[in-house]
Order: sequence, then C-alpha cells, then structure tokens
Amino acid sequence: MSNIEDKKTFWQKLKAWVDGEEILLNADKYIATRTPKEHKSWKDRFSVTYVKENRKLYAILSVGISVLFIAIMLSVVNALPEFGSPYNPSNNEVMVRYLEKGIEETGAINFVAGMILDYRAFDTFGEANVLFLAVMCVVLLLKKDGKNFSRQEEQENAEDDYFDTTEERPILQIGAKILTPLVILYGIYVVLNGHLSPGGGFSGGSIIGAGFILYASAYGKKRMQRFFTFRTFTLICAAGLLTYFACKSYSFFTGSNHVGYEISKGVPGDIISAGFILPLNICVGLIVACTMYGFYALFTKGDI
Amino acid sequence: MSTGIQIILLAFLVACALGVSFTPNLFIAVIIFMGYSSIMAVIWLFLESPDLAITEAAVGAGVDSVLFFLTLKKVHFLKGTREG
Amino acid sequence: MEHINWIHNIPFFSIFLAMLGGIITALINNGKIAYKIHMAIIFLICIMSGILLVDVAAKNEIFTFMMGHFPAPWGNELRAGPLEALMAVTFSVVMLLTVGGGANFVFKDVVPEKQHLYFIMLNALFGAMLALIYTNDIFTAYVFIEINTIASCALIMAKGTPQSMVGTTHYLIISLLGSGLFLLGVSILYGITGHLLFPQMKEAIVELIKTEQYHMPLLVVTGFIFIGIAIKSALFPFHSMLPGAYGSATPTSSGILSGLVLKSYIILGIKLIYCVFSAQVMESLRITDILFAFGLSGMVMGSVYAMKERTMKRMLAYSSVAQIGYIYMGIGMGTRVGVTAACFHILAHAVTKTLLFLCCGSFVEDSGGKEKIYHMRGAALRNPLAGIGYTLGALSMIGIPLLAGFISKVYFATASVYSPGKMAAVLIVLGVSMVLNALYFLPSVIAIWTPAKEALNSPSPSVSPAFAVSVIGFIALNLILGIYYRPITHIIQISLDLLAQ
Amino acid sequence: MNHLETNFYEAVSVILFGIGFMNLLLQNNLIKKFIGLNIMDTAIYLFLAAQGYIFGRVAPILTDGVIDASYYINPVPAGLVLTGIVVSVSITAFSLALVQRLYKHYGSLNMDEIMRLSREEEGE
Repeated sequence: MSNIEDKKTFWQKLKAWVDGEEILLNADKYIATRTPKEHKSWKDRFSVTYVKENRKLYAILSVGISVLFIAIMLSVVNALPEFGSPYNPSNNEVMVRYLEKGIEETGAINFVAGMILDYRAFDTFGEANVLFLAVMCVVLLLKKDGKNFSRQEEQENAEDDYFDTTEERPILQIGAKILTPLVILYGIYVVLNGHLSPGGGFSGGSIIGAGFILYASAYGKKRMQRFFTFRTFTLICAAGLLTYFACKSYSFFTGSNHVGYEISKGVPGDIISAGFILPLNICVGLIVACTMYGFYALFTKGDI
Repeated sequence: MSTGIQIILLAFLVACALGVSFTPNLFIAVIIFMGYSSIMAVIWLFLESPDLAITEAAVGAGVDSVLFFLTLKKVHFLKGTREG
Repeated sequence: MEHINWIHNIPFFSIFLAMLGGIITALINNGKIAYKIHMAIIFLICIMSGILLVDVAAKNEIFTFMMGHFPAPWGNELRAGPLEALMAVTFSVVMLLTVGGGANFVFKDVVPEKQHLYFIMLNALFGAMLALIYTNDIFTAYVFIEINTIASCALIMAKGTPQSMVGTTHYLIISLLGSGLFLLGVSILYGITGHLLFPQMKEAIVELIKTEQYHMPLLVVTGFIFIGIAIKSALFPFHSMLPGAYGSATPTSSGILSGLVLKSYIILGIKLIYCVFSAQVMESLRITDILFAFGLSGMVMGSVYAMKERTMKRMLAYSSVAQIGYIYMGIGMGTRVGVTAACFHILAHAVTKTLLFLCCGSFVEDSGGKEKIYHMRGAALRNPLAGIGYTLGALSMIGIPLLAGFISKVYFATASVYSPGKMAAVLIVLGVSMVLNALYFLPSVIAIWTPAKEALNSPSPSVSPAFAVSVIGFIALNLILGIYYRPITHIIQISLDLLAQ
Repeated sequence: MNHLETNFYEAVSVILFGIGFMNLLLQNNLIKKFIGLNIMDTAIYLFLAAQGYIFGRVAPILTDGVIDASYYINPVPAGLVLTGIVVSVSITAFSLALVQRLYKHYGSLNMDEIMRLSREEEGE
C-alpha cells in the first residue's frame, strides 16, 4: 500500500473501499505498475505462504518442530507403561472377556475377528464405508467424463491398448496364467477362514484384488471387461455393503432391544460357524476385491 | 532372545524412512517405501499379530505400491523405462 | 418379547438411515433422483430427531444405546441427551435447507453423470456427522472423523475445476495431519487407561489424576487430541486450508462445510471435555487457557484477514475463522456458562453462515461467475431475496439485536463475568471483533445494494422456489434464535449439567 | 519410572512419526508428501500395536484349545490397527488420484509450484 498517495481525498478513498473496489480508484493504472513485491503485503507476513517462500527458514522451522515433537514424545514414551508387561492398564477386564468368553459369545476362534466383527462391529462398519467412499471419490476424480480427459491421454490409452492386444509378453502372460488362479484361490481361502485363522475379509479381499490386477496387467483390460464392467463393480460393491448393512442393523437392533432370535453360533472351529462373521467376511472380501481392482483400473484407464 | 533381531528390523525401518526422505528420485523412494512395508509386515509377526502381518503384506507392500507406481507412470516419471 | 423403547432407537436409526442412503444412491445413475432420496432421508431424520429432542428435553434424561449384544466396556455405544438431540435437529434442518436451496448450484457445477456421487458423499457426510454427535466411543469417533474428511474433500472437489483440486489437496493434507494427531492421542490414551469408551475412560483418568500417575503422558495426550480437533475445526493458526477450499467449492458445499462440518468436530471436543477429561482436569492441565488464547487471536486475526479479502467467498471463509474463534473462546472460559454460549454460537453460526454462502453463490451466478466484491454491484437489486438474506445474515454476524448473532454475543459477555481473570480480555476482544465484523461486512452489503455503474445486460435471474423457501427458512430460523432463545439455552444448560455428571 | 530402553518399540515408532511429519512439512513433492503421511500412519499403528504385546504370550487365535486370558496377547490393538490400515489405504488411493488430476492440469508435482500457478490463474 505504499503508492497510495495518488492525490485522492480521504473521502474518495473511503468511498471506493466501501464499494469493495481495489483500494485505489484508478485501479487499472495501479495494477499495471504494480510490482510483484506487492504480493508480500503485511497480511501475508504471518501466512504459511510467506514462510514457505523463505525456504531456509521454513526448513529449519519444520525440522525444529519435528525434533521438538520427537523429544516430547520420547519423554512420554519414557513415562508410559512398560512394554510387554502383563500388568499394564490395557490388559484389563475388557481383554479378558474378549479372550475367555469370545468363543462362546461370537463363535470365532480368531479373537481379533470376533472382536472387530461382533463386539466392536460399528467401527468396522464405518471402516467398510470409508473404503466405499474412497473408491467413489476416485471415480469422481478419475472416471472419464468428457471434461477431465485430454486428447493426449486418449492417445496414450490407445497406445497401451494396442500393446495389450498385440504385444507378446510370454513371461508375464505365462506367469500370470499360472499364478492368477493360485492367488485368487488363496485369497478366497483367507476370506473364508477369517474366523478360524489369521486374515479375514480385508486381507483376503486385497489378495483377490491383487490377483485381478495381475491378470489385467498381463492380458490387458479388454479381457477383464468381458466379465467385469463398471456396472458389475457398483453392483457388487453396493450389494456387499447392503448385506453388511442388513446383517449389522439386525444384530444391533436385536442386541440393544433384547428381542429377536439369536443366530446360531455353530460348532467353534467349523467353517460354517460364528454366526454373522462368515457372511460379513465374505461381503467385506467382495467389496475390497472390487475396490482394489477398481483403484487399479481407474488409475490406468480412467474407467473400469 | 529375538530382541536383537527386532532391534535390527526397527533400525531398518528408521533407515528406510530416512531413505525415503533423502532420495531425490521418486522411483527409488517408492521402492524403499515398499521395503518399509515388507519390514513392517515382519515386525507385526514379532508382535504376535498375524492378522496385521497378512494385511500389511497384501496392502502396504502390494496394492499401495501398485497405486504409487501407476501414479508415477501417469505423471510420466517412468518415461523411457519401456521402449517401443 | 419385551417392550421396545423406539425413541431410544432414534440415534441408531438416523445414523444408519443416512448411511443406507449413501449406499443406495450408488446404484442410481441419476442426480435428480439421488437428490430426492437425499431430501427424503434428511426430512425423516429431522422429524425423528425432533421427536427425540422433545422427549429427552421433557424427561431431562440422557441415555446410552448399545450397538450390538454387548454392554459398555465391551461393545460400542451411542449416547444421546438433549444437547445431542438439539444438535441433530439443527444439523438436519440446516442440511435440509442448504441442500434444498443449493441443489441448483450442484446441478450446474457438477458433471451430470457424476451428480449422484455428490449425493453419496452428502449422505455419508451427514451420517458421519450424526455419528460424531452421538458417539460414546473414542475410536468410533476417529473412524467417523475419517469418513467426514473424505466426504468433505469430495464435496470440495466435486466442482472439478483445477482451483478446487488445489483447495482439496491443501484441505486433505492439513486435515490428515489433524486426524493423525488425534489417533496418536487416542492410542496413548488407550495405553494408559485401557479403555475406549468415554465413561470408563473418565473413571480411569480421574483415578490417574488422584494417584498422580502418568501425569506427563496425560498432559501430552490431552494436548494432541485437542490440537487434532483444533486443526480439524480450523482454529486460527491452522486455518490456512479454509479460504482456498471454500473459495473454490460449490456454494452448497462451502455452506455445509463451514456451517456444519467444522461444528461437528467442536461438538466432539465439547463431549470429550465433559465426558472424558472432566472440566477440572482440563483446568488443571491449563488446556482451556490455551484454547482461550487461540480463540481470542482467531477472532481478531480472522476478521483482519477478511477485511483484506476482495473475493466474497474467501471473505466469508475468513469470517468463519473468526467465528470459530468465538466458539473456542467460549470453551476456553472453562465455565459451564461459557460452553453454553459456545453451543449457542454453534447454532447461530450454522444458521447464518450457510445463508451467507447460499446468497453469495446466487450473486456469483448473477454476475456471470465473477467473484470479486466489486463485480457484484447491484446484485441485490437484481435478486432482492438473496440480497435481503445476505444483509440479514451480515447483520446477524455483526450482532444486531433481534438476530441470532446478537444473542450469542450477549451470552459470551455475560459468561465472561463468571471467569474473572478473563473478563477484561473477553469484553475488549468482543468489542474489537464486532467493529471489525462491521468493517468487513458492511462494505459488501453496501456494494450489493448500490446500482451497477454500467448496466449489466444479463437477463434478470429467476429465483427458483426452492431457493426462496430456503432463504426464507434461514431468515426465520435466525429470527427464532434471536427472539425465542430462552428455551434453547435452557436445553443447552440442562444438558451440559447432565453431561458433566 | 524410566522405561525408555524397554519401550523401544514405542520409541522407534515415535521417531518414525517424527520423520513422517518432517516429510509432510518439508517435502514439496506431493508424492513424497503422501509417502510421509503413510509413514506417519504406520508409525501410529506400530505404537498402538506395541501397547497390546505381552511377553511370552501367543497370538489371539485359539491354540491347543486353551481358553485362558493369560495365554494370549491383547486383541484390541490389533483390531484397531486393522481398521486403521484400511482407512490409510483408502486415503492413499484418494490422494494419489488427486495428484494425478493436479498433474494433468498443472504439469507439476511440486506443491509450491502448483499453488503459485493456481494463484496466477485466479488473480487475473
């Protein structure tokens, strides 16, 4: 605001300011002569942008903050309960019930699965929603819509398609031919045994998704699209989530109102046991597999 | 007994994290990050959490890295890595 | 079969209904239908929350709802009292009016084949905000904070312009930093208390304070959790994400984000203060004083930035920073009266700021997409309804009697009497900030009512009935809050007493 | 109470958090920023999981039919971390998609550069 002495009366300046114009009435002339220095008026002095422009100051500042943070946290860690001790506050009645009553109450012999899908299922429902929202965000960002797709990308995609269909990639393709079924089978195993062994819907689902990604990268997306289009993708995701939703609202509603029928827990250790945990794992597995492949497809071609 | 191995693994983690910060090359940074996730998966096993290990191996080292590589390809960072 | 208490099921129903809306909308490839579903769901939730409010306020009760078959320390829980019900009602009414009045902006700004995605995000956002209001479990709060973050980023970037992408990136990075700190706080807190549900945590913390164990970790935890919440709700030094994001987003999104999303984090913070870290603990750890100081500086600095801003939406964003400062000042007074004033200001700001953003969006549309204030000369003459709405909103923000903003300022001033050490600071800053508010709002009001120098030959805009209804609704809400404020503050007071038990 | 040597897991996770935080603040490159964010998240998960470990106990999956709480480690942190990992992969995907869109328009991965270009575009 240094060249403000443009022979305007105070009144005129005030009027201009009230009108919401630039401070000076002859703004055009002013803008033409404006030096870039004007950008650093006092209002920016405290802003992040100003500090960022001073690279050196900024670097010292951020390293300083991080080191300070580490120092504070190390002293906190110093005062925290001892690592690995059985007498810590977190090893309390909550954990004891999860471990001792878990099999009886949830039917799952993987206590973690029992905990996240039955005792604290609301969190896990939120988590499934996070994943769903994230993939919808990626669709919103990257799906071709005429507005966000340039000619150059069109061309790059066409080139990629050309290579996918004509190029011989024996090592990749033979490897994929052998590996894909194994990977997907293993993923299905992990999903179905979520309540019996480590793993569950999420890890198994991402393994299946990885299998799809392997197949798609070896044989091109055209082959994948024969059985997996955007429509199937949304359908599977929404159906999985809806089933999840239905199961959980049933158990929340009946649980808190003390009504309805108890779902049979089966024999702990059997594949068909543990009430809702197996169907929930399958739903989560489906959602995750589709989501992972969806990320891949949208990232490469902007479409599924 | 295995405390020594655990400390070595944790040291590797810190080294990987520092490596990511100081490599100028994005490609190398993503590969180091992949290594970081794999080490993390082993550490989950030492902490007796196989669920986390299997998830971290599938997600952190697998899908996450694929997503990072695809992004690198899209931003034309991998140009010249494939002839034709 | 036992008797089912349907009213106690309302929090659960409203969260799940909103989530269900999000899932179903994914299957519908049509923005208009998605919009109708969304409106129907919010309307239902609004009615249900109203019933809940009437019931709990009459019975003066606070109840917990088991999410599943397992009671408190083992399963998740929801908790609802008059405060939660009041917030749920306000949020759903404001959401209904904003989306109803702002749907045209959405249909104009978002590509047709992606409009339904916008409504998925709105549904999920609404569900997550309700969950944040009702939750009684700190980890659930974290999960829903993340849903909130993702959905609000999606709302910002839905417009698809490069500027909105930049705004989103900035917003995303800073809010992820906030949720990272929050999660770190949660994990240390779990380590030293061994619980995740609020009531059990509170007991454990009281015990820790009594035995003077883990004093340092507790202090740092409280610090991290509140810094996390402050970053998320854009308290003054962490506000840098707001102007870019709000300035570039669709007006509907800006209104919802500034009016509701920021507030949902603050409500979580208030619940944490009363249900986890009791007010005494906060006082003894001096957290309230820090919040108070940041609140005061936010009030002044936000207004100063807003004065320097020439773009209307960005000016409103900075004004939000100042108003968030007011709320934190109220919380920082450390007394129950102060928090009452803060809660009332949450309502007043939610009602006013969304109105301002909607009217601003309509001015921008009328002036052909130009956003500087001097482009909007005469906008109010072309579109009198929006002009009246904007003027009333601005007057309410400044604090003119009969409007909501005035009452909250009176309450802040009264509350300051109860915290002697802070009284002078509160009164001085309140006065300064009112003057500053007037200084940046009045020029824009004068600008929109002054005839344009050169006649703009754009056709006179037709006001859609939905927009008119929503503006009138907002004005009515503003007047209600400004005139019949007694019952509302009474509800807030009794519910804070209940919460603190 | 001095537990810094025994709490080495927590100590390392705190250092990792610091490094990730520094990356987030200091790196201008968006991809590196987001890698830093991921490191920060995993550091918190390490911290959380370390809270649940108990020496000499086994993973919380029924082994040899023993139903006794003093035989297994605490399952709660593992469950929370599992949720957290899902959240962080979703956010990674979202942020990388954003990076692609930004690159498409501005042709740069540098946050400062992008901010500058966008400011130039905005201020006529």
